Parts: sequence; C-alpha cells; structure tokens
Amino acid sequence: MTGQVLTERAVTAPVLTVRDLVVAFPDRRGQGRRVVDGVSFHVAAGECVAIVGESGSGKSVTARSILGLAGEGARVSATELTVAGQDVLSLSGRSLRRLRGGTVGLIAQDALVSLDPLRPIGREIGDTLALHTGLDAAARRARTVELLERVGLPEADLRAGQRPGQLSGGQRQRALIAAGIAGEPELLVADEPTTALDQPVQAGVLRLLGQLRDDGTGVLLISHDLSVVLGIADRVLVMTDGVVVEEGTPSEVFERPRHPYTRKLVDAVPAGRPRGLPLSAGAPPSAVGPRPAAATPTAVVERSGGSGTAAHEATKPTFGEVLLEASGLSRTFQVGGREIVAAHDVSFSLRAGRTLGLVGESGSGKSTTARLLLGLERPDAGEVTLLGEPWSPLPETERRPRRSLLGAVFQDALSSFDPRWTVGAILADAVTRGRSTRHGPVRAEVSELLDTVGLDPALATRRPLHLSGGQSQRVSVARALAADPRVLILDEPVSALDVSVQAQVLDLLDRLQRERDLAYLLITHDLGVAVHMSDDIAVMQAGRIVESGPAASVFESPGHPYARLLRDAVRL
Amino acid sequence: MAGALTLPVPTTGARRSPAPGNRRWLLLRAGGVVFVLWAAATITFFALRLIPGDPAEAILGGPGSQAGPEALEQVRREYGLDQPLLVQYLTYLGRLATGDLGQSYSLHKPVATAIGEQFGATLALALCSLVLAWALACALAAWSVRGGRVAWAIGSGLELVAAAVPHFWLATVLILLFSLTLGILPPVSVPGPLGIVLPALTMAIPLAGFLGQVMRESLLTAMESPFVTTARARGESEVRIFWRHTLRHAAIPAVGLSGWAFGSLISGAVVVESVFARQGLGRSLLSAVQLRDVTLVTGIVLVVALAYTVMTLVTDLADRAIDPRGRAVTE
Amino acid sequence: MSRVRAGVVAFRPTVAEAVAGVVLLLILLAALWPSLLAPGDPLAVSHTDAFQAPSPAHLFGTDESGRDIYTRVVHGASESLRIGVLATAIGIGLATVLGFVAGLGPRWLDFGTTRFVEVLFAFPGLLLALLFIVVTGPGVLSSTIAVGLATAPGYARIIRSQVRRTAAAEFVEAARVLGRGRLWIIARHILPNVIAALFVLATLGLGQAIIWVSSLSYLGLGAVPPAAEWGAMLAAGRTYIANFWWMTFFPGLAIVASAAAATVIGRGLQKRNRSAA
Amino acid sequence: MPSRRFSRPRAAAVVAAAALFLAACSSGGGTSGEATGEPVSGGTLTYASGDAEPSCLDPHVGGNYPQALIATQYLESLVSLDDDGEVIPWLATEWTESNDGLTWEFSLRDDVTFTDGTPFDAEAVAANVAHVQDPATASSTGYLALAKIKDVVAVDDHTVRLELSAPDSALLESLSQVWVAMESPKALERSQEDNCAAPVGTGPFVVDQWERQDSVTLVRNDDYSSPPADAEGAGLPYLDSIVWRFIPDSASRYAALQSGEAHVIDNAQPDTIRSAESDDSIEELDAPRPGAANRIELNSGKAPFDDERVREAFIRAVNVDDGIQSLFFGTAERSYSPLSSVEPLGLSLPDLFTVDTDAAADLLDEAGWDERDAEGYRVKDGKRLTLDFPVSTNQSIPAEQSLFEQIQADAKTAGFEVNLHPLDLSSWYGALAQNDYNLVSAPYTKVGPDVLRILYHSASIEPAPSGYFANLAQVDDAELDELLIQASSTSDAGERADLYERAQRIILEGHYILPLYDQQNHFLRSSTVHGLRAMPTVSTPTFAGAWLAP
Repeated sequence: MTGQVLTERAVTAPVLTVRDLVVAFPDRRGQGRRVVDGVSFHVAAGECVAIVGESGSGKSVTARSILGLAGEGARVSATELTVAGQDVLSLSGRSLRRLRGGTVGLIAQDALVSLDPLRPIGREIGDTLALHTGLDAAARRARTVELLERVGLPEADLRAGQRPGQLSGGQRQRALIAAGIAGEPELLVADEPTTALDQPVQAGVLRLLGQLRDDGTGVLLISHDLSVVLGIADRVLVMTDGVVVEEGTPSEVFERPRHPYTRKLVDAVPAGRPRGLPLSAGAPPSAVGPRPAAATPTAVVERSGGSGTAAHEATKPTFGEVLLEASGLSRTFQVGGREIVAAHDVSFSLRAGRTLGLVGESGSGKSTTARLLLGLERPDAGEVTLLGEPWSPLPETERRPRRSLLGAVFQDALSSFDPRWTVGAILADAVTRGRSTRHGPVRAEVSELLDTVGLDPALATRRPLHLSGGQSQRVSVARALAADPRVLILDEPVSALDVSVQAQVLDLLDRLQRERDLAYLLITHDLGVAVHMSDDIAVMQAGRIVESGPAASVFESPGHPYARLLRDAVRL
Repeated sequence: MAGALTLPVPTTGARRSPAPGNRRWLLLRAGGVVFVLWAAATITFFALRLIPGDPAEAILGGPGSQAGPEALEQVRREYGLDQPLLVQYLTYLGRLATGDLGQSYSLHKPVATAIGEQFGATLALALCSLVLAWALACALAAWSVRGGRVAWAIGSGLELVAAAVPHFWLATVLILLFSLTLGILPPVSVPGPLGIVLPALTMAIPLAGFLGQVMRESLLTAMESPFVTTARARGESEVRIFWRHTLRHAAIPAVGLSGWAFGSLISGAVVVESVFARQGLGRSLLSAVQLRDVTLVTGIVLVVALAYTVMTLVTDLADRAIDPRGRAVTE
Repeated sequence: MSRVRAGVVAFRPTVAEAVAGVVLLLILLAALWPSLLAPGDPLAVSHTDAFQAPSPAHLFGTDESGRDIYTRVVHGASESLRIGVLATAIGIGLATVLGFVAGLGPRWLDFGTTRFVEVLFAFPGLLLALLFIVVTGPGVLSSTIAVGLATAPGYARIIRSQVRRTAAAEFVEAARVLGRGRLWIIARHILPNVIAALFVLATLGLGQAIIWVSSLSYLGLGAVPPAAEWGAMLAAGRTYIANFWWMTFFPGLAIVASAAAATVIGRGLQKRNRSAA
Repeated sequence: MPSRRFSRPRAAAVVAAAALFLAACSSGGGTSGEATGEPVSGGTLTYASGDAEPSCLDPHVGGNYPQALIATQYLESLVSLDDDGEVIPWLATEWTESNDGLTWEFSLRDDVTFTDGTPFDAEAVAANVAHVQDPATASSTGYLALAKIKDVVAVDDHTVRLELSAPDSALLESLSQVWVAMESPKALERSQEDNCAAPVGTGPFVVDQWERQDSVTLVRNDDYSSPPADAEGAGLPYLDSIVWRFIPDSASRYAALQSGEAHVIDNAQPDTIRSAESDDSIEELDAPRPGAANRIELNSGKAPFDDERVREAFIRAVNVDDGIQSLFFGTAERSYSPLSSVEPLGLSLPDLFTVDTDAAADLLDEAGWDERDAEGYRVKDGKRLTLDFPVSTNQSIPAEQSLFEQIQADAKTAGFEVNLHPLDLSSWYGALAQNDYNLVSAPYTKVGPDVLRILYHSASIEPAPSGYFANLAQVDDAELDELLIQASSTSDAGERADLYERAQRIILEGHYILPLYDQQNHFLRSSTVHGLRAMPTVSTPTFAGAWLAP
C-alpha cells in the first residue's frame, strides 16, 4: 500500500525525494524490526506535505531519517533519499552536518526541551548561523534579532538573551522555528511543532509555517492530529505501522477517506461530532441516539460577575437534579512572594446525567477548580455543596464518609496509581474503602469493574507500569466508578492518549454517563473534545469563568475572544 | 572517603526557593551560615560535656594527661567549669565569637594559632583535588561518550572501582607506581607543585569516580534530550554537543555535590596527609584524636564546619550560574 | 506495548550486575559460613610460615605471623560486613526517623529538622565520626556508631525528599479522593514506596560504610589486630608494603570488590525502582 | 657486648672519620670529594623521623626520645661517654667528687658561646638545672635525672658546684643525657611557647624554622667550637642544613629514602632493614638504646600475677624467640636481661626463659587454675584466667605489636586469655594509672644501670601526683630496694657492679619481667651520607660530622 507519488501536482522540482524508505532497528536477536517499511513521497519547494499518524506509526522516524538522525542503531535504506540533490544516505561526517541546519531545518515538538534550557535562545540561533553562514559575531547577533522578528517574537532584542524557560510556550516555539530557519534551509521538517501548545497559540504557529511555505521553503509537517494539518498542508500522507496507507489533498483525505484506517482516524476526531455519536468503531450505538444537546440547555452556568446570566435564566432545566454546586469559589496561591489567582468567584452546578465542559488555556485555573471540588484544596472564599449539603467547609474526617459520591479521573492515569500495587489491588482498595477485604466478593467486584470499562479481568494481576495508555485510563475510570459515585470529575482524561484511543475512552465515558446517570465535570484544553462531550460549557481564563452556558449558545454568541476560537474549533 | 558516603544526591534543586532576588537569597544564605555555625558550636560544646569524667581533665588530654591539681584548677578557672552550665555555654560562645578556640594542651599553643598554621595546606590540597577530580571525571566522560559502547563500559567500570577504593590503599598503590617504580613523583610531600600531585591524585581519584557516576547518569539523560537532537539537526558535531550542551547539563547535579565533595575531601585529608606526611588540618585532627586533645579536635571541627558551609554557599552560587532556571521558573 | 517490553527488559540483570551479584553472594556466604570457604583458623599463628608469598598452599600468602591471608580475608567478611551493615542500619535508622518527621510533620517541625540535618551535614563525615570517637573513645563499636552517625544526615535528606515526593504523588491524592485517612496513606502508600528507596540506599551505603570503617581501622580507631577485619589487616600489612605486597593487596581487593559490588547492585535496584515508580 | 656497640656501619663511619681526620691534617684542611670519603662541605640533608612530631623542641620539657633525637643536633651536655661507656669531657673539662659524694665541682670550657651570643658559664649551668627542676617546665625525664641535685653554686665564671641531697653514682651518666643539655639562659627566659619553638644551645646546628607537621629546618652553626672529647674531624659541621621531617607512615618513609627524598630515616622496619642489605644505595645504622631492654612487665600487684607461679607459667608458656626471629628478620637479638645490651653491667639469665609448656601447665594446676572452660581457657573459682595487655600504639612498632599477637596466641594454648588493647598514649597512661593491666611493655631509656632503681624500686609504685609510676611490674621487695639504693650511692665500681648483679637476679628470678630485646633503634641512610654516628650516650645519631657525597 505504498502511496503513489503524485508527480503531476508538483509545483517545482522536489527539494525532497523519498523512495522506498526502510528503517529498521535491530532487536535482541539481531533481527531487524522495521518501523518504516517502504515509504515514498516527495516535497517540492513552496509545498507543505503533512504526514499524519498515531504514535508508533513511524512518521517521526521517517522525518528524522531525512536528516540522518533516525536514531542509534537504526538501519536506514532507500532506493532514493535526496534532499536538494544530495544523497543523504551516502553523506557522512562533515557533509552530513553541513546538510543539517543548512539544507534541512528541524523544528521539534516542545521548545522547552528542544532548546537547551540552560542557554539563551539567541545563542542557539547564533550557533546555527555560525555553522552555516560566514557571518562574524556582530552580524550574527543582528541576524538573530532579525530572525526572531521574522518569526513574530516581540521585543526580539530582549528575547534573544532569555532562556526557553523565561518565554511562553508560543514564544519559544517561534524561537525554535527561528533557529530552524536560521541556516536558510530549503526544506523544513516540523515534527509535531504545535502539540504542546494551546489551541489559539497553535493557530499562530501554523500560520507562521504557512508563511514560510509561501516564501518558497518546502515544509514536511509531522502530526498526530488530522485537524492541525487541514489548514496548512497541500498534501497529506496517512501512516500506520510504518506504511503510508493513504495520500491526497486534505479535503480528499478528510472527506472521502478510502482506507479503513484513515476512516477510523477521521471518525475519531471529536471536533464537530455531535454529542452522543460514538467516535470509535465497534462501540455500541447509544440507545437513545444523539441527544439534542444544543437544543435543550439543561444546566445553569453562572458567569462570574453576575452580568450576562439573564440570557440563560429563562431556560429552566428540564431534567437532572443538581448534585454538586460551586458558588463563588476563590483560591489564591503565594508563590515566591507573588500572588497567583488560581480561581476567582467560580460558580456552577453539576446535574445528574449532564456534562459540564470546563475549557481554557493551561494555567487558567481549571485544575485548581477540580481540586477545590474534590476537597483536596480549601477555597479561600465560596463554598461547594454536595447533594444539597455543605462539602467544602467540612473537616476531612466528616467528608470522608461521603467521598464515595465523588469520583475523579486524572490526566496521567499512570502516576495516579501506586507503582507497587497491582491493578487488582488498586481496584479492590477502591471497592472496599475501608471495609475488610474479604477475598471472594471483592475479587468478583473487581472483575465486574474491569468488565464495565471494557478490560479483561485477567489484567487484575498486572502492575500499572505494564499497561498501555488506554488501559490505564480505563482502570482509572474503573477506580472512579468503584464506589458508585454520582459525580465524576474528569481532569484532562484523554489528553495523553492517541486519537483512536481517545475516541474509545470518550465513548466509554459517554456510555457510563447514560447507564448511571452521572454528572460529569470534564476539564480539557481540547475544544474538540469539550464540544463533543459537553451539554454545557464554561470557559476559564486567569482563574475566572469568562463565558458560560449551554454548548450551543456559547458557540453562537461568543462574547469573549476565547469563545470565538471555540466556535472555530466546532466548525472545523 | 566518600562521605556521604552518602550518596551523591543532588539537593540544590529541591531546596532552592523559587524566586527571591539575588540579594535576598544571599542574605538568607548568609543567615543560614551563621545559624549552622552557632548550632555546630552548640553541638561541640555539649559533645565536650558528654565525655565521661572530669571535663577539666578531658581538656588536658584525659586520664593519661598526668595533669596536676594546679593545672586542673587553672583549666577549671579558665573555662569557668565551676559555673552553671548555661554560664559556661555563654562564655564558650563569647570566646568563639572573638576567635578564641582555647588552648591546645598537646601543642602548647592556642588552637586558633595551630589551625591557622595548618589550614592553608589542607585548603590547597582540597581545592587541587577538587579541580583534579573534576578534570578526571570530565575527561573520562568525554572519552567514553566518544568511544562507543566499549569505552562507555570501561569508563563506568573505572568510575565504579575508583569510587570503591579506600584512600589509604590507593595512596600505597600510587606511591608504588609513581615513586618507586617510575620514580617520577616524590612519595612524600615536598615543597613546590610536584609534592602535591600524589596526595591530590589520591583524593581526586575516588572523588572523580563519584562525580563521574553522577555525571554519567545525567549525561545519559542529557544525551537523550530533544535539545541534543535539535543541536544535531542544525549540524553540530558530537564533540561540540558534548562540551557545549550535554556536559553542562550533566555537571549540574555533580556541581551540586561539590559542597559535599569538599567535605569528603576534608575527611580524606585525615588519611592522605598522614600517609604523605603533608602539613594540614587532617593530620592535626588525627593526632589530636589520638592524643585526645579535645580543644584542638573541637576547634578543627568547628573551623571545618565553617569552611564547609562557606563552600556550600559557593557551590550554590556556582550552581545558580550554571543553571539560571532556578531563578526564572516557578513550578 | 513498548512499555511492557521495557519493563521486562529492565529486570534482566546486566553482565556487571550478574558479576556483582556473585561477588556479593560469595561475601555473604563468607560472612555467614566462613568455614565452608576457608576451614582454617584465621588467628592460627605459625612462625615458620611467616611472610609466605601466594602459593597453592596459601592462596593469598601469609602475614607476619604466618596466618593464612585467604582464611583471614574470608573470615574477615563477617567482621567487615557486620560492621558495615550495623553502621548502615544505624545511619538509615536515624535518618528514617529524621526524614519522616521532616517529610510528614508540620511545617515548623520540617523546618527544625531540616536545619538540624543541615547542621550535622556541615560536619564532613569522618569529622563527625572522629568527634564521636573523641567523646566515646576508640573501638569497633564506637567507630561503627560513629560511621552510622556520620552517614545519617545524608540519608535523612534523601529520605525526606523521598517522603515528600511520595506524599505529593498523584496516587496519594487519588487515595485521598477515595476517602483514605492520613495514617492509612502513610502506612500503605508512603512507607512501602520509601522503604523500597531505603533498601537501595542501604545497598549503596553498605559499600561506603565498609570503606569508612576500614579507614577508621587503618587510623587505629576501629577494629584492632589480630581481628581479621579488612581495614585492620590492610593497615597492618601496609607496614610491609615494600617487600610483601600481598598483605595489603588482598584485603584491599576484598574492600574494593565488596564496595563496588554493593554499588552495582544498589544502582541496579535504584534504576528498577525508579522505572517502577 | 662491646662488639654490639660497634655495629658495622658505625664502625665504618668512625674509621672513615679517623682516616679523613688524618687526611685533613696532612693536607691542611683541604677537602676534595674522593671516593674514599673525604668530607665535603655543604648540602642539605633530609632526615625523616617516624616518631610523633614533638610538641616542644626543648627536651627539658617532658623529655622523650623524639625530642632527644632532634635536640642532639643543637644542644650539648656537660659530659659525654666514649664508645667504652667511659665518661669523657664535653662542655665540662674536668670534675671532682667530694668524699661523701654530696658535692661535685665541674670546670667548664671558657671558649663556648650559645648561638644567641650568650656566653656559656657557671650561671648558665645553674639556670639550666633550675629550669629542669622548675615544676612549670613540666620536665619528667630530666627532672628524674637531676632529682638529687639540691643546689647549684657558681664558684666562679667557669666553675660550678653541684650539691646533692644524697650520693648519686649515676650523676655523670645522667648529666650526659640530652634531656638535661645546656641551653642559653637568656633564651630560657622567654615564654615556654617561644622556647619550645626554637631552643638555643651550643650545638653544631641551630633551629631555624619549624613548620608544624612538616619539618624543622636546622642550619649550620658557623661558630661551632665545642665537639665532645671523642669527636674526630675538623671544620665540623659540614652540612649547610638539615631538614628534619616527620613521616609517620613507615611505608612512605622508606619510599622517601628509596626515592632520595630523604637521606636518613629512623624507626626502620625490620623487613626493610633486611632488604636494604642487598641494596648498595642504602646502609644501616643500628644503635640500641641504653637503659632498660624492651620487656613485658608482669603486674605482680594484682591477681593473677600476684602469684609467682602464674607469672612463671606465663613466661614458660610463650615462645618469644621464634616470633622475634621471624618478625625482626634477625635484626633484633633476644634479650634475657632487664638492661640493654649496651649496659656493661647487664646480667643475662637465659635459662630462666626456656619455653616449657608442661612446666607451665603444672605451675598453673598448682596455682589452682586447673580447669578449662569451653573455649579452652583456664578457670579458677569460676573466673577465667584473663590478662589485660594495654599496648601503646605510639610506642610499639608494628613488629612488636605482631609479636604481642603471637604471644597472645601462645598464651591461649596454655590457657591464658590475653586481651590486647591497642591504645593511644593518653588512654594507655590512663589504663596504667588505674591499674587496669596485667601485662604491659613500656620502654625506658636512661644512661646507666640506675634505670633499675627507677623501674623496680618500690617507691616507684607510688603514683606521682600526675598518676604515673615507673614500677609497672609493681615489684615490692625490701631487699631489692636496699640493693638499688646502695648501688646508686656507692662510688666503688666493683661494689656497684656486684650490687646491680644481685638486683637483676632478684628481678629475673622473681619472674617479674619477660625481656624481649634491646630497644630497637635502627636507622637507614642513603650511601651518600657519610660521617654519621650515634652518640654513645642515648644512641641518638649526631650529624656534627656528617657530610653528603656529591
């Protein structure tokens, strides 16, 4: 299933030609394990080609092979692997190093770690200049500032002297791009350049890449996220298991996927999928079908400050009792003499059978809000009531008997398990909650729980480390369900997962909500997920809820800039 | 003698307060130094009182001192031993504050003078060893990074053995090798730079083993960091990547250990100075312990605690210079 | 899947670890059942056999009193190991108390304990040991306690940070959400996790403790001849280094080998413990 | 016995010195570095001492052997001894003793000045005696040596009269010791700290600088004019300076000699002495110390050694000869006398010390120690036959400690449990002061047989105010006391010899001591060092006539 090279669409002579690329890593028996198996494509100057695939698909190795950086011990072979006329495979030592940075620039994922955290960004850019241009020190400094300005970094002069840790995520990603283009490469390899970024920032970085492409640089974009590449790529290649299974323009691939894997991938994208529609193949279709989420707003979400609530007050909830209510929650942290407002006057309520999506950029106070609800943190002001009774003001000992009403699923499921415990022990612990552990019944309950979340009960003997990402998140859900809670706090439950796995977990959560009439607070930075899962949405920024209401109304009357982005995400 | 023996665990990161300004940080740390000294003085004071028997006799060297009643009486008067404990304690602190560490019975001179005579030699030895240890550790790391799997294995093996070698044994081996077999270095300390080579080497080798082990671990992490890929992708050679990027990262935890290392060097000096017949506090301390010259022992211990604390402060400063993240980023 | 494989691979010992394991086992065997490896009497004097070079009859040669050095090294294992284990146990025991008090206690207690540890830390190891010996007088027991004492502050720091790290771990939070009490969390989560780290520390520290104690013996402040303690043997043999190298070489080798082996095993455990945590 | 005094290298040195004295005379003092050994002036010699660094360079203060070693280079005494042990003039030219033995008059040299310019005269002698006897000086060895001097009178500038409280046949021998050597009275007036740092004498060298724990630098006394009467050679001293180093580690010390960092080392290990024999570049100088032999004292003042049978059993049970042979590589000869082999009046009774384990067993049975416990130790009334043996690590060389271990092993076979306690000097003194010992070995160096009075007179059991006492065997025998007092008072040589022989017989036959060997005093020198000899007084080497071959 190698993709065909679409020569007729080539704009100019290709800067990159890859034909029958095979990359193998020797395993213990000396047998090669092929992670890239016969991949062919080309990138022309001024063209952006995207490779999309999930982790382990071989897309990154493909990209890095172009720079001769496939990894230690990698055996790379190809019928042809040329960059700007140079045969990469025959290059070595000095000429290979001249290729890197000079002919091919690499932009890696997270600039916080992809730029040396100990050195000012200007020095990193200057190093590239020193290697690939004949500029003297002063000229290099000037050029560095120029480059930083070009990638849209304000106060470039000042920034050049700062370290990655002193910049915001978007800023340092731009700096990384500046370092990547400093040698004026003909080809830019962007390996997941936006993955660690919040969505609004993501868009900016992608626009910048688009500009570079328009200036005539060939861009090879690697991403796990189909939606990211849609706006910028000229052509898309879909990879899985080291093979390209589909190739075409973004609209071809997205709208008329030919290969089943592509279809699965496209289906798994939650953005724009109505509430209740299963994302993963094989998930049982929900009994009631898609719910008219946008049509019947069911939860009252109060905006901080009181204004703007009137619009929603008219629509009374038609079903679902209020299980948890937060009113006026505030929390401020003292960090090194500075005050950080993590939550300010946050109010909302969670109802049975409904999901409130809490979205916002990282650092906007979403997780603090979750911790306040869970009673892991005490609010400075405001109160949480659970089933109409006070919750947050109580001492922990009095809360403890009612903790079974409240379950939590954390972002990093793995670190929420004691590494020394088996899955069975973790779940048994959650099931018993202090009861003595009589073996028979507990074991049966554990099996039942695992079954509920779609896992083989045999997994009970495993330790968390030996679970896959999806499995651990399912175990995490199972633990949350163990005591039959009424409310689940889901803190970024799927953000560490691949798209298809994410789809399965989201479907599972949806199913459980239906079956058990659970109230969800879904915290996520991924607007697509939020829109797919939520009945109501609240947008947080700098510790405040800046926009809230039924999902539909938040999209339709975006009062806040951030909400506008929401709308864009939905309409993708 | 690796003292901490305890294990090289970098601690600076954990203790660093997030973002106070440089001045405030320095002030805080200086306050810490004073506190540590006071507490150290207090501990030594009470340690002295724990010695069984007559404290006056202990000050004069214990039951074997053959001190006459007049001598004992004089010591009692001088140290205020007939006063209540609190008064004694305050007197003791007062004397320390003026730099008076008491009189050494075994040397017939004030402890402060005796320490002053010896301190420089030990400091020079410790610093030489520290520098040498760093050089050895870095050189070995550089070599084993470049030399592939075999060099890596040999390098870590060497470090392992180096860290497990007792000073007194190593000293013997080095004397046999460099002095008696090769005849290029003097077996005992002599005036001039040549004399410090073997003692410094003896202390540096085990320390280099420790630093190397710590560095090696962080070197691995650093070498797998994405920024190394970035550097490779812009065409940097492996050599430059090592010296410019990875070494610096690898050095951070090891620099954090330098304060500890200094302490372990002082410990090592006790043995090494004796073997190589060098001047120094370590040798004074050993003979003071053997002669049970309590005032001299406590004096030396206090002075070393001071030096150590100051050294830790310097290390923290160095650490902040290498790794400015501590100031910029809050967690 | 790759995670699963990584887990399995990590528990397979490397060549160095296998060698170190064998060395430690031998030392342990020598410590527990010395007569199995060396049936002779480590204290048996034989004037006619003094200063014999290594030979089939005396694998490691003999010392100045004609005692068989191989026998003494084997029998010395129990002495050295006992001292090393005891010193490490004292150090870690004390450190555990300090570390847990600081790691779990209220802020002021943490502050106080941490400062106290910092002060102890200001006395470089051997100095603290020497100060202790001045107070108590030299001898095996006091040098053992001294080394234990001198190592405690280092351990205490590590344990404290380990306790705090564990206490701040997400799984502890998860347990709180499940409604578990403080004591339960300490007993079921924090303690087991810290103890695993302690075990690693102890292994790593053992090698160093052996070196330390032998150093004190060398300085004449620890075990005394004719005890077959490695450090004391080494110290006695050093006098004869010019002519009879084997008297220092083999006890020294025993110290280096056991310290290195303990380090390899300790680091291996540490690696696995870390990848498991 | 005299043959022991002239060990080979020293004899060679004396011969060489004599030869070159003749050569010097005949050639008018010219020096040319011939292979036969004509003295060469100049050069710096490095001496490496294994002893603890003295805390005071003035041997009046305290008074131990390390002090004597270095002080021999810059201090001189009133009299000296020649190689036959006869007293010869040094700073005193002649002397007379009154008939009652209570007054001694010394004529002093009138051409000697101290190196600080102070003239040497009768007042100086008086000041020195006063200094030694001043409690503030805390002299111990010198104090005992001059104990009987009641008064010092300057008859004229260069005649001094010593008035004694009792006749002292050992006075001249005592005065020959460096612990009572003459120092500048002006210098003595300084604080003790200053005087300790740089004592001023009349010797061939002057203390120039003392880097603590490193070295003492001695430089030539260019105005040196007062060698002892038996000194040979002119234009002494030859060396520009001596660096006196302290290298406690014996392996490092020997390595320093081999590598040329040091020219002379002391406390040479027996095995290195033996291997030096085959090394042309290293020579040995053996100078056994006078006074007592090294011996193990059996504490008769305390059970179980209050029973003579147990003492004899112990002595018969342990085999010392083989141990000495193997540990000392033939560099030490077994002693059977309380006195050093260099003491002409020493009495040896080898028959008393033949090993006889059967006899030992019988004696123990007889003494009631007739049962054995599980570990094989003898038991009496439920008490184990245990002997505590504190060993001073500062005073016993490793070979000696090994010997004690072997004795321990031998004694175990006989049923004694010997507990060795290696102790630092202070704790060791403490153990003795508290009578916490059954066996002990304590060297004592003093010129002449009068040392027996110090070591075995019952008065020495009484601890001094400081707690120290010299009679560690705790011999309490009225007859012995009487003999020792008489011997120290008589001036008749024959009578004195007889009295000392009888005294020694009592000590040996009473099984109070187990003599081992002479106090070992082995030096190794590089073969480039010539003209080195040991003083016949307390066997300290003198560098007055030493020179370095270029």
